[in-house]
Amino acid sequence: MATDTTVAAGVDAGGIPDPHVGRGVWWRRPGLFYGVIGAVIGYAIGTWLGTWLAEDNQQVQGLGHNDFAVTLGYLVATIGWLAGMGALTYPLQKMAGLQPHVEHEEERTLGRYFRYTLDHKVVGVQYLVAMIAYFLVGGLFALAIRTELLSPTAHLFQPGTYLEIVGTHGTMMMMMMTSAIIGPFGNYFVPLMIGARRMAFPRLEALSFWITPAAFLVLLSGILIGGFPSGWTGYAPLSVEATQGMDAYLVAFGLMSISMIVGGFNIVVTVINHRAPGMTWTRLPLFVWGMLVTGMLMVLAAPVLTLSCYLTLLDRTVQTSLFNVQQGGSPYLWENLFWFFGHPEVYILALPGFGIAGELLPVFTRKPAFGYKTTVAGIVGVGLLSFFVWQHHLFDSGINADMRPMVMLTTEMISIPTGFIFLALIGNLWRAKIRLTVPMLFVIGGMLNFLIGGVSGVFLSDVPTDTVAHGSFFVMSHFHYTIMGGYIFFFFAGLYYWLPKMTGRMLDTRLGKVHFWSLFVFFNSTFLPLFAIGELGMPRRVFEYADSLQALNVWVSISAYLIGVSMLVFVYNFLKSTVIDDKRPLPENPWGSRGLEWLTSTPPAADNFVRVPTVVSGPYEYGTGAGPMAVMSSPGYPRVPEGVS
Amino acid sequence: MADTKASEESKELTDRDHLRRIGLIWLVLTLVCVPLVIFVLGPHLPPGTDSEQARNQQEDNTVLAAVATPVLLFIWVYIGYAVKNWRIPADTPVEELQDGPPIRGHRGFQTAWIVITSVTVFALFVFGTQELWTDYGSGTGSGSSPVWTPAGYSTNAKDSKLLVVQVIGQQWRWTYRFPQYGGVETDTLVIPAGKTVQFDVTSLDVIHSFWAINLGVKADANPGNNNIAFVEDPSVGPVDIRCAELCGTYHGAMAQTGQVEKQADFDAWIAGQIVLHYDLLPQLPAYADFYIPQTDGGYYDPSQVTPPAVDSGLPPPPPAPAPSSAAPSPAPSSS
Amino acid sequence: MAKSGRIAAVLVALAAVVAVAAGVVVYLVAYPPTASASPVGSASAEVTMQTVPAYNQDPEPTWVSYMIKQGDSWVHTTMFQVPAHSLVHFTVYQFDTGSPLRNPFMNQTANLVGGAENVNGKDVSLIDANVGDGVGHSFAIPALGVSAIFPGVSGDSTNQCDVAAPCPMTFDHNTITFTIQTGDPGSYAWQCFVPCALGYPIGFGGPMSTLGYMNGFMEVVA
Amino acid sequence: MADAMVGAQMDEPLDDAAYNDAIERAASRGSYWSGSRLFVALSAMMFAGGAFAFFYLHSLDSSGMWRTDGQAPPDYVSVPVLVLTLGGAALFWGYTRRLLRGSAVTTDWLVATGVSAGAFLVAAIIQFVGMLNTGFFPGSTGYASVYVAIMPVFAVYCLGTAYWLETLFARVLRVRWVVSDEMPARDSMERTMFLGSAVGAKAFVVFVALVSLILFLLFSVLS
Repeated sequence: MATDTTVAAGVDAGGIPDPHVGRGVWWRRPGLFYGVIGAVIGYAIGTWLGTWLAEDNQQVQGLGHNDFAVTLGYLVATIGWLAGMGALTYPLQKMAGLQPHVEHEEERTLGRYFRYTLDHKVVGVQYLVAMIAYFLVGGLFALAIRTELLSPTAHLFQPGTYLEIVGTHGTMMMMMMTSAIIGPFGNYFVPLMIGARRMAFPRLEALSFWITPAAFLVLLSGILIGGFPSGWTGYAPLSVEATQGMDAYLVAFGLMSISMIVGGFNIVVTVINHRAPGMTWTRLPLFVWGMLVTGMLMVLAAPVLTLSCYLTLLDRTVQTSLFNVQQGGSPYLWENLFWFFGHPEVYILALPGFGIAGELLPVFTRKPAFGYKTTVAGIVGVGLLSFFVWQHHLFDSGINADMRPMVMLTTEMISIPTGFIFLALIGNLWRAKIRLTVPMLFVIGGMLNFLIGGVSGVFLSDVPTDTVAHGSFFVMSHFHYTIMGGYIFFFFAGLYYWLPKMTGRMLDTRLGKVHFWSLFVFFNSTFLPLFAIGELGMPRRVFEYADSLQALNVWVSISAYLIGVSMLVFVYNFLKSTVIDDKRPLPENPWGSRGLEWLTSTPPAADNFVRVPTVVSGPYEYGTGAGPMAVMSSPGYPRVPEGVS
Repeated sequence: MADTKASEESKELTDRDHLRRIGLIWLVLTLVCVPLVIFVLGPHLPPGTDSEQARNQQEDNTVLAAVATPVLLFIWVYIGYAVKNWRIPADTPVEELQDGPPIRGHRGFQTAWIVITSVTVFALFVFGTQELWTDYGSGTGSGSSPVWTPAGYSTNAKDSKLLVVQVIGQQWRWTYRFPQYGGVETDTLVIPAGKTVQFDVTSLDVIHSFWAINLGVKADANPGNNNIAFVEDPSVGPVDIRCAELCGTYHGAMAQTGQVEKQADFDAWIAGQIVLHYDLLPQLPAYADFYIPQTDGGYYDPSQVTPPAVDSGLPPPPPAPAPSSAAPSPAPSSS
Repeated sequence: MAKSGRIAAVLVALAAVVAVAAGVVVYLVAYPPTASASPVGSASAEVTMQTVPAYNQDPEPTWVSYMIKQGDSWVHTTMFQVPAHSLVHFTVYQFDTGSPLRNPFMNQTANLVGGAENVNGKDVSLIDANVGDGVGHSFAIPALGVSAIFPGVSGDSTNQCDVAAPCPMTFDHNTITFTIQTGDPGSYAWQCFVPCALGYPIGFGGPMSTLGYMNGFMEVVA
Repeated sequence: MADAMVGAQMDEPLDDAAYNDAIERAASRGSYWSGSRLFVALSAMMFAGGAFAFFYLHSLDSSGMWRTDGQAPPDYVSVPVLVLTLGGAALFWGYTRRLLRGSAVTTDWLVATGVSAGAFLVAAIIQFVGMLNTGFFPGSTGYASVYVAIMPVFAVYCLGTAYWLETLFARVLRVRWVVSDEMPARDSMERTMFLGSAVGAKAFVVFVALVSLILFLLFSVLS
């Protein structure tokens, strides 16, 4: 963004060059190095402060644990980390009345990936690598769980350790992975797809990313201080009586909720305001619709999670009694607040996937999007309804039993907008030119998996059948079908589809097909039997099960290991294409897509477009004779078009 | 897999031909699979037939599976058909790509789709609510004041004509209290066959969930809350009991096998329990819907512990221990 | 960077990841540390334990804990092995003060050989934990229905154990002996049912939930 | 938010940089407007969670321990906080409204904003200090717990408001022309960002004042 265009020379704009961009010696500007130093100093200060505040507290002395010290240590360490990364520079400059310039400079060094950068494309790549790393770490915990489940009694881990692993796996996947699509692809491609040269709030996108490593490390460090026994749902009062590891969960989840709020906020504001001229709401790509609604869900649901984590920390530190039934509190308070966030969260993990499916299908069927408006209605409808169904997690809890038919209705109603989205899928395939490329395989596989996830969800929405399934492996299998089978498959679809745009390099197609087929087969062979295991009476999160279920469990464990092998194929493919192989020339648009993101250079320049494009037709006008989606250069569009204000 | 012959052939087919083919395949598969689901799979679906609630849940499971089957089949058949017939080589060069027909939607198809899904959803809602209603909560924990209750239910456990069993979860074991038998507490669950039983589920510490798998009962045990679940007509046999809500380290170890016995065997068993625990009875707190320990330190205040009245009429109890006070009036013995 | 350099960098990074993952697995398998006291005999076995009011050593100095005697020394573990289908004699030295139980149902002994335990020379099968010194700790195996309870030492005593564990016999304590009959081989979880986790909101959590303190495993081996 | 801020409808063709700049100014202005509303919405969700806790625990009255008789925060904390936040919000809102209509003198606006920022800062400090002197133990009842939980969040919001107003104050102190409607300032990105921020803050102070009023009603009036 050029800033020197309108302010006449000699007028002091009170501006200063932004310290985050431009060249400089690495130790003279904020970055990873100072982030780590800041975190260490912050941890020391926080721990000292917590000790000083609370060491005389009788409760703390009785516990032998100072939750104040742990919590403050984590929080101040995070602040120190962000300060060291440079996140606080801008707010402090604002306090001094300065207005930093954003001057994008072509800086193509590796170092920018380790800095608090204002380029949404760099943030997208940072997110991509980080999300893959978090996913693989969470996956390793899953393999540990399956290893323990090889036999019906404890044989490898002690019961408490097993719960730590289960909780860490669940929390890692459910909280870190919330941004697996909106983080990399949302940040990278939303501005490109709407014809914007930047995000609305570039510092917020960097903030949303740089919180995630802090949350990740805080969560993992929980293992070192005893882990947390409560699974990813963290039900009180179990969470209140747990040891210090619980503080790690609460702080990490709280941080991640802030990251979600900040990231979603930025996306929503960007889509509303930064669309290029001509990018009307009916021309908005379906992926952007998915991102918009996901961002909205994050912005509106995640604050409740922040509050819940904060409330539990209060119960554990200053001894409020919000969840203590003997002192006027109630464990139901957590269940309600948590699931009020938790159910939209489930759709935060589903809608981005639908967005990718809707985006990719027209490209690989060479047809206009089938039922574009129906799909949008589906996405928006799912997002809206998701706020009204949370009590179906509490069917058996003994709360508001009179409400159950209504919640049953709202829950089952979700299948109507979800049906819209499926309608679009099958409509797109009608008489199409279907190319089964690797991204398309992942889209179809994801849809097939999600279908099973969705149908099993109906069993959970119906109170009588939920009685059997609730809290069992059935539920666990159900949401793995929607999240792992749907969301992660769509994530891979997006990755195979867009990586050429992000890096200029294709992933290997043959390895990609091996990856897809092995993942699809072993995924199903892992999670289909788990429906049966759940229905036959095995609760979630236990390793003690009936001897008669051992054969099935062993089958599942072996399949799970094979999923791990499939992931290794992917990791090899990913590293080979991005890091090891030399750069190969790539067709600018390897899939023949009409999308706006493919009309700019590969990889895109720092400001995406030399001139903000003018959109003249929709993104999916295959076979309709429409010209390119946008006019990219100046001739013919010399003035600010009508309607821009 | 560019089967040129096939693709030429499919070009000649009209939309109607394709629809007819897909519909035919789907219809055949549906006619084969739905009866299989209903008559072959259905009788084996959990939670079995050990009680009225379990039978109804099994029926519900069968209905849902029967409704889901055609939906799954349709999507599978459709996608399979589309991929088989309308596929072009994945590695077609970008320059040679041809576009498909520019279909943006189909009003009739879309309307039909929306109507069918909506009708199905509302039908399932009505069906589920009806099951919930006629089965008195269908075995689920229905809170402290359930809306749908079987005949004989009373808000006061001791006046209830049903057999009331208070299920007490604690880290990490279950105990059971029988208010109509003097509030005797046992560490195993035995209930009489053929009767309607009311489970009052509560917890002393964290959230547990009482899951009597083959009876079709699941109710969360919350501290300070009485969660009521009904089960009708249990049949003689073992009852698998597990904890279904994560409650800490030994959550998985809260597994137990209870028993449904004939009425006479149950009477003998409960009498035996009263004899076995007779000395303990005065130390138990008076029966209440839920245990609320005292606040300081989380223990009972001994001065407030009221010994429960032992409802005899059953085997001669040992001489009553000293501490006694205004005990609640004797409860009618369940017969 | 040259291609070989990039390959090397990737390999080094992968090796580092594998090493960290392996380290975490080893840590998780090994933690919490559980030495195994193994007083295995042929037809009967002796297990000697003590309960300490505060462990007074790192990592959890304020927690109550069990300890098991192995040979002549006290080991900080709650894992022990006993033979299958035999009588196991327990001797417990109880140094902690007592309190009431959350559920007074656990005031009684259950499934002990002879029906009662022996407290300081007297047979006891029921203690009113609501009066007097209350119950300090208990030893229960829910899967076998076994329960033994240990009366607390007087809270007014000036001779309570306050040193680092193990407690020497010179401090006030109760000596409890009881015998159980073991069945088939297997791994049986045992725990204390007295809400003795000081400072925790409901007396559970902390040592009550942590292996090596107030719960453990009895390994019944053939 | 005068339309004139965008250099729209000029007859001569714009070069790329000027074109991009004009579009981004429009987008930035819109971003501040929708961003501030979205921020209000998400904050409202968070406070709504707190209000839910209040009414839910109130209705459950677990163990009869919702609230002991007469349990309330001291008036010498709650009343000043209410007055300061309402007053500060009114002051800033009124003067900024005049500023945006072009009828305020910069100095008036500066004084009003400074006083308003000060009022929110003092309110936050009073509230934080007040947390040390509530007169009840945090865990004594459900009411006490909710109070102890929510009021620090509100104090942080007061602090945040004070910070926001201070940045506007400092900006004008440093660069006077951002508030003037004269060229060349009119079309500058600096002015767009300043006005966007002011418009956002104008909405936000109303929200904070509303929250302040609701919390006062919940904790000090309702019994």
